[in-house]
Amino acid sequence: MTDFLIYLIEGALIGQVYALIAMGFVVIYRASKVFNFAQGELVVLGGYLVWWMVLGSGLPAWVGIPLAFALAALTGIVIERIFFSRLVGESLFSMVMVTVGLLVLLRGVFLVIWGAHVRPFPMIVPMRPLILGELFISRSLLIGGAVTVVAAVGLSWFFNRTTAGLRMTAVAEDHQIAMSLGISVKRSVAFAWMLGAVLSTVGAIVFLNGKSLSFLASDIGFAALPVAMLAGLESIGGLILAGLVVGIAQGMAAAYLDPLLGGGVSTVLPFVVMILILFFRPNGLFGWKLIERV
Amino acid sequence: MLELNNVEAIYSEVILVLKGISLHVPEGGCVALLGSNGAGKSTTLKCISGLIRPEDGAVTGGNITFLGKRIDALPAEAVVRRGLVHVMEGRKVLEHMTTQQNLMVGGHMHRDAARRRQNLERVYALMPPLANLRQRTAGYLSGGEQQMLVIGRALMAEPTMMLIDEPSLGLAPMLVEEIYAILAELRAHGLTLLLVEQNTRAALEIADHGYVMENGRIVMEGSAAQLKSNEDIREFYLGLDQSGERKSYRDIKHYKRRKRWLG
Amino acid sequence: MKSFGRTVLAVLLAGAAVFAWALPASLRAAPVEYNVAGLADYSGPYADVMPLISDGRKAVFTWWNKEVGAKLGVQLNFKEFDTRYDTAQTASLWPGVLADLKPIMIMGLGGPDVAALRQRLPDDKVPLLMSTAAYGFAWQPETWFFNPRPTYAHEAVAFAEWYRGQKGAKTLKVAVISSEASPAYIDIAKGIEKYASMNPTVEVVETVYTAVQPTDLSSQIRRVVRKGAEALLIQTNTAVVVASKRGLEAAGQGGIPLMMSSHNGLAASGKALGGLEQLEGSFEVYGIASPADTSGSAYKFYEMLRNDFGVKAPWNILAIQGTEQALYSVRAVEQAVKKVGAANLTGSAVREGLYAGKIPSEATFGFLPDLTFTREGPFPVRGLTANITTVKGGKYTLAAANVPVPVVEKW
Amino acid sequence: MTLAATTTAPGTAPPVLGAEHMTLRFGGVTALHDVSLDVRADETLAVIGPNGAGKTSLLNVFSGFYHPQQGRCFFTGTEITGKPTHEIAQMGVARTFQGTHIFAGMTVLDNILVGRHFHMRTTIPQSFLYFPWAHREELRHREVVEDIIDLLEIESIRSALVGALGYGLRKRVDLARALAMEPRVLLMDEPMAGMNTEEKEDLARFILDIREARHIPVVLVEHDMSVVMDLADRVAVFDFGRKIAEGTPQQIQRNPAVINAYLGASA
Amino acid sequence: MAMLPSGVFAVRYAQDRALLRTRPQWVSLALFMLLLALLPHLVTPRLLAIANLMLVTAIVVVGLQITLGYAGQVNLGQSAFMGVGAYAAGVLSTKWSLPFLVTIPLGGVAAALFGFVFGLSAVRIKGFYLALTTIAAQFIFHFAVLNLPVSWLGGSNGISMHPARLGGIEFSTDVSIYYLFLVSCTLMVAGAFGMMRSRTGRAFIAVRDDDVAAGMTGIPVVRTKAMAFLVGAFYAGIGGGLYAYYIRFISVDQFNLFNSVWYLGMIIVGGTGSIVGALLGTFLIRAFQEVVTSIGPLLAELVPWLGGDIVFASMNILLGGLIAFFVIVEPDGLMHRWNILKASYRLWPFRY
Repeated sequence: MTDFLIYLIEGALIGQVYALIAMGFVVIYRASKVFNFAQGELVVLGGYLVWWMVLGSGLPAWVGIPLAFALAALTGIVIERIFFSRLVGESLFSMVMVTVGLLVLLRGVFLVIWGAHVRPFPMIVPMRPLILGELFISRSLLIGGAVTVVAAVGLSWFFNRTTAGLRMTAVAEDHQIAMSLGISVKRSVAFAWMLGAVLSTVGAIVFLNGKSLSFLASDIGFAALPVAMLAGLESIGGLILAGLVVGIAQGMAAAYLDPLLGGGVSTVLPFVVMILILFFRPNGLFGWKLIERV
Repeated sequence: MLELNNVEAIYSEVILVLKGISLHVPEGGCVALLGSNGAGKSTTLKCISGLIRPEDGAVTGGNITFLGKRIDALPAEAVVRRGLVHVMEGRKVLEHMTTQQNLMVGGHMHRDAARRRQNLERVYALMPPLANLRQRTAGYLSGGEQQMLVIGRALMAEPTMMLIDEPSLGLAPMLVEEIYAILAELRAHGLTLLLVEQNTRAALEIADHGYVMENGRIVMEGSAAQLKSNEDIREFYLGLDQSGERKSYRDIKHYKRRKRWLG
Repeated sequence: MKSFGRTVLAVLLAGAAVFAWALPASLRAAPVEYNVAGLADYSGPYADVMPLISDGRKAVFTWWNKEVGAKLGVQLNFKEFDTRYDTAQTASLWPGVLADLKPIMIMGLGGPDVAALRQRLPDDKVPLLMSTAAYGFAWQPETWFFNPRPTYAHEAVAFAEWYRGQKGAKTLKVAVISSEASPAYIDIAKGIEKYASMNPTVEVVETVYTAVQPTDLSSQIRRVVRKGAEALLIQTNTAVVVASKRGLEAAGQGGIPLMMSSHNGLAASGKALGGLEQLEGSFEVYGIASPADTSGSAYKFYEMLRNDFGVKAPWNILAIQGTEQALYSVRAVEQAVKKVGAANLTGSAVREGLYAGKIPSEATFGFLPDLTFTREGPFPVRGLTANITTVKGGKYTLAAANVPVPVVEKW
Repeated sequence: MTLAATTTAPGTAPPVLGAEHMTLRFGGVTALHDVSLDVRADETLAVIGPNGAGKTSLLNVFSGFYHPQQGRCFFTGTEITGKPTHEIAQMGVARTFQGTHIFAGMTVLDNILVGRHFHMRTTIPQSFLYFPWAHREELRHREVVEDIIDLLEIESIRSALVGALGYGLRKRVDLARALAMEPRVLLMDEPMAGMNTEEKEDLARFILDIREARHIPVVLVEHDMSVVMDLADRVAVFDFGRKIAEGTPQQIQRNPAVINAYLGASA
Repeated sequence: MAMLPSGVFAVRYAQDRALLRTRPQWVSLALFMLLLALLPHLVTPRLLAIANLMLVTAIVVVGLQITLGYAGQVNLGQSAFMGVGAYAAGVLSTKWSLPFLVTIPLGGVAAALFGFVFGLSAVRIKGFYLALTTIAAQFIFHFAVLNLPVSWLGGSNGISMHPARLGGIEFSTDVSIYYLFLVSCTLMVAGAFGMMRSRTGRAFIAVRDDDVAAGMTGIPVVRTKAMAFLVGAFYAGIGGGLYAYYIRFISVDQFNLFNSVWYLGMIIVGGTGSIVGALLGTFLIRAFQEVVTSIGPLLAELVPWLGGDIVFASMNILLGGLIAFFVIVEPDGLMHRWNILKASYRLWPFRY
């Protein structure tokens, strides 16, 4: 029973880490309608920046981390400047395809700047588990979960209630309409990438805390994908629930199915769950429904 | 107020759609742009508002001035900030947002929340049906409601001039009246209008001046009264026969008299 | 298209350089020249370590040409090709290499090379010599690819048996941390399981399948610890070592040792953890010289290469891998020359040279144990040993040398 | 007055398309409320009403895009309620669209050929080999298409990309595509919207031709009352999802309920 | 075929439908095919090996073009579909000793069925959501191969194969493989042209441009979308089967998500909705990859102060940059540029 509880809680918390990673992805989609294939690279970018500012330069964490956020935001803007500013008005497909190029390109940039070797990631959050009777709960996961919930609530409010947020929502609806209303799509896309990069850095901190970092860590981008899809690409609040579903399913599979079947059921299960749920709710749990008119 | 001088525009680097358009809209005036489909009316509006560039088009010649300043090189959002809004055809609401969110987005450039509120109330007062639909998802509104919403949304920007494309398209006769009543009221409050419209009758009711476009050129221009009495306009745009009676669609002959513009 | 211009320029420059380099070679007379192709990964997952491996390979060939080849009348020209660690890339490269270079052997780097070439080599008649451990799925008779080491599973159980002996226990309970990211990792786990199923001395409490990227393993680790695992066998990558270590710490079981292999060893994993001392009491095991050993003949040979042949790579496991690979290759060439003469070397001859008899450990300066290749498999099936290295008192030290590799049934 | 009228009085033939007590709801909104309506084989039936009255919903139900919660639809005696759109289309219900629902990436010719899709038999493997069945079939259907191109006077734009055409021409291609299906009833959703008088005249002429030459009954949803009055044999009026009146154009024009709900004072 | 030199008019419908309508077009195609036929005698073995890989890739990418460019269904599982074809061909030839003339088409069929299953999800799922469910195909393929009993698909052991054989010919040399691939590729490309200009292709485009209107024009939308996946996956399967006979050793890691991304890149560079574009994209990206592989080590040798790792890492930057560059400068792909060129050529000397 205790085991079951631990698996449940831990699965739920890991799901929130996925949700946090997926959030960087949804934010970019939600403010620019661009589906970012290079999300995993953004997380790695955040990871390297944190490493660089904290371990690399030897700054204390409370100085280094804000600096890393600032650099991430800057990189987001640079990405928009170089890759997207000229594409405003082109088909959305083109913009999405640029992110495919970005995926390969960023990888190369990381290799040039930081090399390919695996390096330690600083321990920003204490690793020591929280012990409640027989329950062991990872403190870093717990903090990560809290961060995820706070970020989700905050961003939901931002996108639905504030003028700036509504502006971006309008861009996500339709670039042309947004432009006709005097909204700068470029600026919105730039902000999206800025926010996406910063969120990915937060995700990197929670995800990589005390572990290791190399350019290959970008796999997390695809691992977090089912969470984003389940929530619905437009829904930030929905990520929490989707994270719970995916995390718990995966946790249970890792605990009970993997040893039984002798294989990595837990790695495919999120995708299977995703397809099954999408079949009944084709826009995820909370995504925008397609309004078809004839 | 708005001046187009010999404007040329192309799409996809090769297709020339506007071949030297010149027109003039006086302050507080209402000008109608008439012409058949594909004549380049919508493109003209897009050239003015800057929305042509995102469609792989470009203004390649001539100049456009608004309030005495060149605007043909400005990005679309800068044009809006100068007080010139473009209401596109096809009732382009932001589908997944509520009525109120749509309106709030329209007034996004005003930092002052109180002012936005005030504008919002003004729009609701002008178009009472919208007030009852505040929390409805815009994509599910009816055609007439959506047309009101896009006009209301444009008003939230506090424009001095509005370009409006086919406001009566696909609307029931009563709604056409309603929409034109709203436009007339806006005019009365001093809003300058440039109107693209197929419904020539309705357009010439409200406009004081009109231009007729064919094949990317302006082929005729005149005051509303002049246009209304022009024989070609009467036949081809108002559907009247020589005696001023409405022709029946049943009586159309299978050979046709073609337009002969002298412009 | 500025980059294209630069590319063209680079190609032209390169061509000129190759020409200039080839010209004096053709003017020289004496030794018979043969080519050796090196498969490398300069733009894939092993790009960071490639220069270190390559350094060892190149230096050995230069040394050998001067010291041994000159006497035998043979010169081996070594040339590298980038495969990006990708099967399709190797496949598209190889026909060109074969035609242009007509190599008598290939220095391979990893699994994709074997995958791409294993069916071709018997036709092309060129042996592929690896530096890595072998895999169960490639354990077939009459191969054209060769590993100087047994399989990873062999090396792991050699450690398990040794560690059991150290503890004086009857049975050692281990957990295998594997992954489905690569079929190779599954193969390793299967080999260890096979050994455990036939020998009561080693028990696998569970094989954990996980991602090979940073991930949270605490619940899995806690589970295997509760099942009584006394050591964790990890031959995937450093990220998993780090995650497992953190998992052990979270479970309050920092004392349970990890066992790693050459490609994710103590040094690399220590770096990834942020300090070698964190791996106190953990082990790495492989059938080649240990970098912890700086007194043996291998280190002396390395110093000689560094002093006289311009090796820049530091004394580490990667330099050892490159050196080891080249060393047993040149010894195979020597045995082939003995058989067919300096003028008649071919790929087949080199392969026969490998089979010709024992390559004693001294011949490879202790980089490798005694190697006796037979036609039973791609690696010497019998008589291999492994070295076990550990961290003791924060220092990287040799724990045991020449531990016998037990017999593992094919799986 | 019309040629059709001189032979037999319109609206006396048996119904081809019909709805019986049909109710359609979306969430809380009732788009159609207990609607019964017949379309006869020899008439042009106009459907008018304010925006949101359920006219387009009616067409959508007829073409199978929406499925009513209650009531049934019939086409030539067969029940079609709940059938998928393509099956209903293949039975002979063709339609044109409000706005442009046209295949922008194809030429005019290919767009119209799409209308021939279900009349063609070439399978995927046959088209993979292309020769000679596929080729012959293509040519056979090409002739049918050319007739329609002649009828609608779009010869000159035959091989133009539809995406590059103006609105009026696109609507004509839309009609051509519907005709290529050789329909037994044609549903037209606001064909005149966005057209000027001249274009409307052209289209009206085509509709009359279609009625006369091809004897296809037409259901016309339209806001332009002069078009409705001139072309329709019968008019049905909708408001808030209900059919509030039905009759000849003249009757409808005088109906006070219709004037109130739809036409407004000036009409 | 809308763009023709002026002065060329079709007199008969058959003529109007022909793909090539002028003598120069015929002559250039004939010359091109002749060049391809003589290629093994003109180029080095390395270039021939590259050509072999290009031909296989071209089949796979043309398949993706059908699914993505014509039917508008983004597919990120093309590499997995290729893997299914390879495994099917491998199992059939090793376990059942079937000749390759049978195993390759059956490999295509197996992949087509696998693709069809994912295509069926198009019943409910649309747009990006659909695109991303195809990523799942990649994971499920990987999982299935590794976790099904080893005796079925070889599991982690992979499958070793014998060379393809036809009568007395054994396709084990690069030259013989080249001709096998050239014939297969020509057939598949010709087939793609055939399909895309008949009712099948029109249905695909109709569903892409407007699926609602397509349905009301009598096209079964769901079935057409699923068919688009089926046809595209069939191409991938054929490519996979040929690839299997080329490498003669199949393992699951040869068919990874990254390859799917590269195939997508090839479509982007060449342009969507054009078979020639798919071929062009395949050629360019593959050629660029090979150039990078070839000059990388040389550059590292020649410019030692740059440091090898930097040279090689920057190759990734170049490759990624190439895709991004093409999208930014030519969002509709190279074929679009070509069409614009042709259009302006027709108008010459007038600009418009």
